[in-house]
Amino acid sequence: MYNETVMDHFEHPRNVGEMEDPTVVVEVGSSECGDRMKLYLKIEDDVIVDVSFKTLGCAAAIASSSQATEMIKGKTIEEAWNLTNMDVVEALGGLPEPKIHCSVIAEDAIRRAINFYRKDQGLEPWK
Amino acid sequence: MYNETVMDHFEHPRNVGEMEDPTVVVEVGSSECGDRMKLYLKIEDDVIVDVSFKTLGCAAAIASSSQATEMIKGKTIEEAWNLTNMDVVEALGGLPEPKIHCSVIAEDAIRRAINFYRKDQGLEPWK
Amino acid sequence: MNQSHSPDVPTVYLDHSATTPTHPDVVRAMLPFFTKNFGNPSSLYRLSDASRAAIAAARGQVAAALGCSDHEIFFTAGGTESDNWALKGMASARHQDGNHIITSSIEHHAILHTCEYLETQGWTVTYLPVDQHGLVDPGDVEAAITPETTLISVMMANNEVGTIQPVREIGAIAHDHDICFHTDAVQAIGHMPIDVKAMNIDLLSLSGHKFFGPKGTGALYIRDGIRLDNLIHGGGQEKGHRAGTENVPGIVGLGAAIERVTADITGHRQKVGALRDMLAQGIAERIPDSHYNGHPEERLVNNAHFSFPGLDGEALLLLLNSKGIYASIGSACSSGSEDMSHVLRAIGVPPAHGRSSLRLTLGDDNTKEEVKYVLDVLPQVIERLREMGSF
Amino acid sequence: MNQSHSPDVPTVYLDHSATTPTHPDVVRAMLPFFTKNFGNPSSLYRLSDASRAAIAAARGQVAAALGCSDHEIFFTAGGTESDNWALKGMASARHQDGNHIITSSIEHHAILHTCEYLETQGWTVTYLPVDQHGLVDPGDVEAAITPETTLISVMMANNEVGTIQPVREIGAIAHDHDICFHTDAVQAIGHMPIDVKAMNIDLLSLSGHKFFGPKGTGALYIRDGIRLDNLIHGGGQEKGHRAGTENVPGIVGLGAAIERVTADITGHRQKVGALRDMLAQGIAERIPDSHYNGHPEERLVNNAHFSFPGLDGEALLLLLNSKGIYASIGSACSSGSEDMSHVLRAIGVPPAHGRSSLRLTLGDDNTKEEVKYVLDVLPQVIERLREMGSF
Ligand SMILES: Cc1ncc(COP(=O)(O)O)c(C=O)c1O
Ligand SMILES: Cc1ncc(COP(=O)(O)O)c(C=O)c1O
Repeated sequence: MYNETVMDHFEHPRNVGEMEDPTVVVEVGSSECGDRMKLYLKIEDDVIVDVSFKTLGCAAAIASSSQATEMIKGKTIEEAWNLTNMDVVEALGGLPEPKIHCSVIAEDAIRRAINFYRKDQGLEPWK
Repeated sequence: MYNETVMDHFEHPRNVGEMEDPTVVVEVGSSECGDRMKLYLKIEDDVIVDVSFKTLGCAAAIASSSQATEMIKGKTIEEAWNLTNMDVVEALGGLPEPKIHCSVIAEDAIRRAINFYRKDQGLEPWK
Repeated sequence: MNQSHSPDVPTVYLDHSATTPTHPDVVRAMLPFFTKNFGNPSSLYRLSDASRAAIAAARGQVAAALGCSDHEIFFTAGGTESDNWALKGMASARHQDGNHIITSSIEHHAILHTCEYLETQGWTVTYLPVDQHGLVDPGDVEAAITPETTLISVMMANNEVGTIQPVREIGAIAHDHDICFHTDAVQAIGHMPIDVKAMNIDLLSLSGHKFFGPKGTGALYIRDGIRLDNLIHGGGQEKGHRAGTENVPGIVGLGAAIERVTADITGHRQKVGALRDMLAQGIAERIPDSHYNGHPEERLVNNAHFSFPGLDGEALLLLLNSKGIYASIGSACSSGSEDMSHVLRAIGVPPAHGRSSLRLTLGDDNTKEEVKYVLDVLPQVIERLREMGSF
Repeated sequence: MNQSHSPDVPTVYLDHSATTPTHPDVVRAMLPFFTKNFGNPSSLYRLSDASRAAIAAARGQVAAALGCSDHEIFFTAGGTESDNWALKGMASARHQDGNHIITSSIEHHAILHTCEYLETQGWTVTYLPVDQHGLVDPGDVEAAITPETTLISVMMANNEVGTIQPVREIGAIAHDHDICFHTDAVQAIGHMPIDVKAMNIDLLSLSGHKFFGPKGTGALYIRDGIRLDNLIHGGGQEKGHRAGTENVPGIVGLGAAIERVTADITGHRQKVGALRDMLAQGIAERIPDSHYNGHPEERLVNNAHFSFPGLDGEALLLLLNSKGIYASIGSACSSGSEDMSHVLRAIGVPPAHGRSSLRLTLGDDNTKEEVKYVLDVLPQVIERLREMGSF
């Protein structure tokens, strides 16, 4: 049902765990299916220098979390903001149709974290 | 579908053919399924000393004809009159339910022949 | 000729329209899915990948044989279920648009009895007549259409006399009137090229065991955009359209069989056509008062159907059986003239011919030698029965 | 433990309620009917004697397993078709007597979706609640009966949590009110003794692939004197009650499988019951915050169903899969809490438990070693997922 890239990210997720001294931490939940994700970002000069996560969710949610964190590591927050869940799905080589929605939680968490950071900096949140 | 006795009578029917000098000949047809049978009897002193038949019909009709002629050969006409199609079916070891009616033609032919004979003798037909 | 029950009697199977043996290659393709790759296709784990992949591959094989897309193929448990689904599912889905169905009077009972059932549920059915060769006149189809007509179902090829219907024309008429067109192609698969798009077919039924596939397998082609109510409700299999755990080995067998039997239809038609012509001509030459039923040209390439007045078809069948020849009768004695096969009645065969009819249907596994054997035996057997029944 | 995909990962199949491999003996029994004894059972000739005899023998095997007469058994293409036939056929046959059906809220979709379909056709359906163990209260059945009730359908054993219903009592209540009683016994065959007469059952569905028989095979028991409309119309097979060329190898396999699996139910219950108890107790001991769902005693002897809050069932399933353990989840993530399995919802499992549930269903082919392996792997996998999902 899942391709090998997805299974690899699911079985060996990257960037899992808590982070000491994060710049920002958010927790998001999907009301649709009860998935939850906690995202830790360390940001220096608007660049995401470190990232980690924890996720309660299905294989698609875990793999998307892992893939998304890989994709924003070392990126500017602007680049990270522009990452959509479909970019993540594409990087994973696709997800089964009914599982696409499970990738939204990572996008959600990243954007929410970036806006927390911007508010902290006294900036307007992006829309 | 048919047992071995039936198949034997069908594949090797007894008493098939025309008869020279029969005492009585009848031809009967079943309106129900279009079977037809011609029966030849040679009767001496009310005893059926010879019998033969021709039948256009299915295996059950042919086997019943064969079996019935065997059963009346050497019998008195009274004995032959009392032979029912179910006696024939029993002697054959049974017929499939939807084929039982195919055995009636032989009983019909025998009774019709006997009454022809009785009329010839100036006797009342039996009922 | 195969080995048979008794050492000196050969076995000549000439009843391919009744059923066919499952081809050894087909059985071989099925076997791993009984014991090894047995996972339920609905299960998420890796064990079931093989089942899912096999079903997808089989769907592709069936689609390729019909000239449609994979997602237009739905697996069923046989031709009868496919026919029932097509008729009841379409009648029900379009009941708001009308309650009239058009079919022919020579369909298989899977169609006719389903139509009769629908009549008890408020539908009206027109059973079109056929000519003496078994052909439906497309003009009759057009004339039978009413504003209430939602479905036309005419078989591709008849199972008794083998007549092939002008399906493409009938389909075009149906589409001109925005009516759904179903065809029962159970007998046609492998014997003629089929292209559902070019032939204007919306729904098509097929059955695995008629083309060296397993019994209890079938498919319904449902053209994209055609909405059909379900016949069998339950789990979400077949994209929610046909419930029930998939018969994985059966589906694999169906796919393997249809690929095999459509691989070289031209070659098949040449080979089996030659055998059939040899058989039919031989019979016409050797057996007096023999009548070839069905259409002289527009007929299944493997079908020969005769009447031999003056005998009973069942008796003929059983004597042939004792000679190792397996064939079929058009109409059983227990039924008699009144119940003569509805097909023979519809083409105007008189009862005396009807009861004496014999259907011989060939397959790729038959040989010239076998046909010669039949041409040897059949005249003797017929003469013997006619002699016994002539007076 | 069997050989598997990669040399160092064993294969432990614990999803027998989803499907079972066809037993090699069963496959062996089926094989001759694909290629050698392939005759259509409806054909008159000798070639078909073997098919006819085989179907008759299989009918006897199924009847013996249920304690009924041979002529009360009708072959279908699976449990889903049997369920559809029982419900639609009975609803239709008795529609003059009433339009009310009683069932439970934890039936398989083959029952529930059929009931929902019947609701669109003018029937009224009562879906009885169950207690926290999944039990239907016979008192509720009695209370739900109206003068319009013509059919009660309650499953013998639940496919998710394994709860066994008081079928005998429910059947008695049905009969007191002259109502027909159907039970879906798809999960029960082989795991408990069944006697349709003693259990007051009028209609019973079963499916071959749940007890080491072939997929795409099933049967419906129809008690003598019960009149059912046909679901599938066409030829005169199954005494005119279920049309379609018989799936002879499948029927043979079904017969062989049910005979095999009912030969020693006591022995099976002892063996599999011990394994299941070892598994359930081991899990309870080793895994904190684990919840055993279903009835503590009145449950299928091979069923263990747990919730492990703090993780997702699908993720658990896939990690187990990578360790060679094949199991099933109670409810898929894509569906989420709203779409949580109707069974878990009906027994009052909270969404967080529902999404983290795992069903382990054993078979005679499982071993103590395998259970030990699962008890080794499962706690690690669960801990890992819980760790990843806890914050
Ligand atoms: C034309 C036609 N339609 C439908 C069927 C039914 O197919 P099955 O018996 O495989 O269900 C048959 C054969 O029996 C057939 O010849
Ligand atoms: C209780 C129950 N009923 C019916 C079915 C349907 O059986 P099948 O999928 O074989 O048609 C199943 C299994 O899928 C089941 O577990």
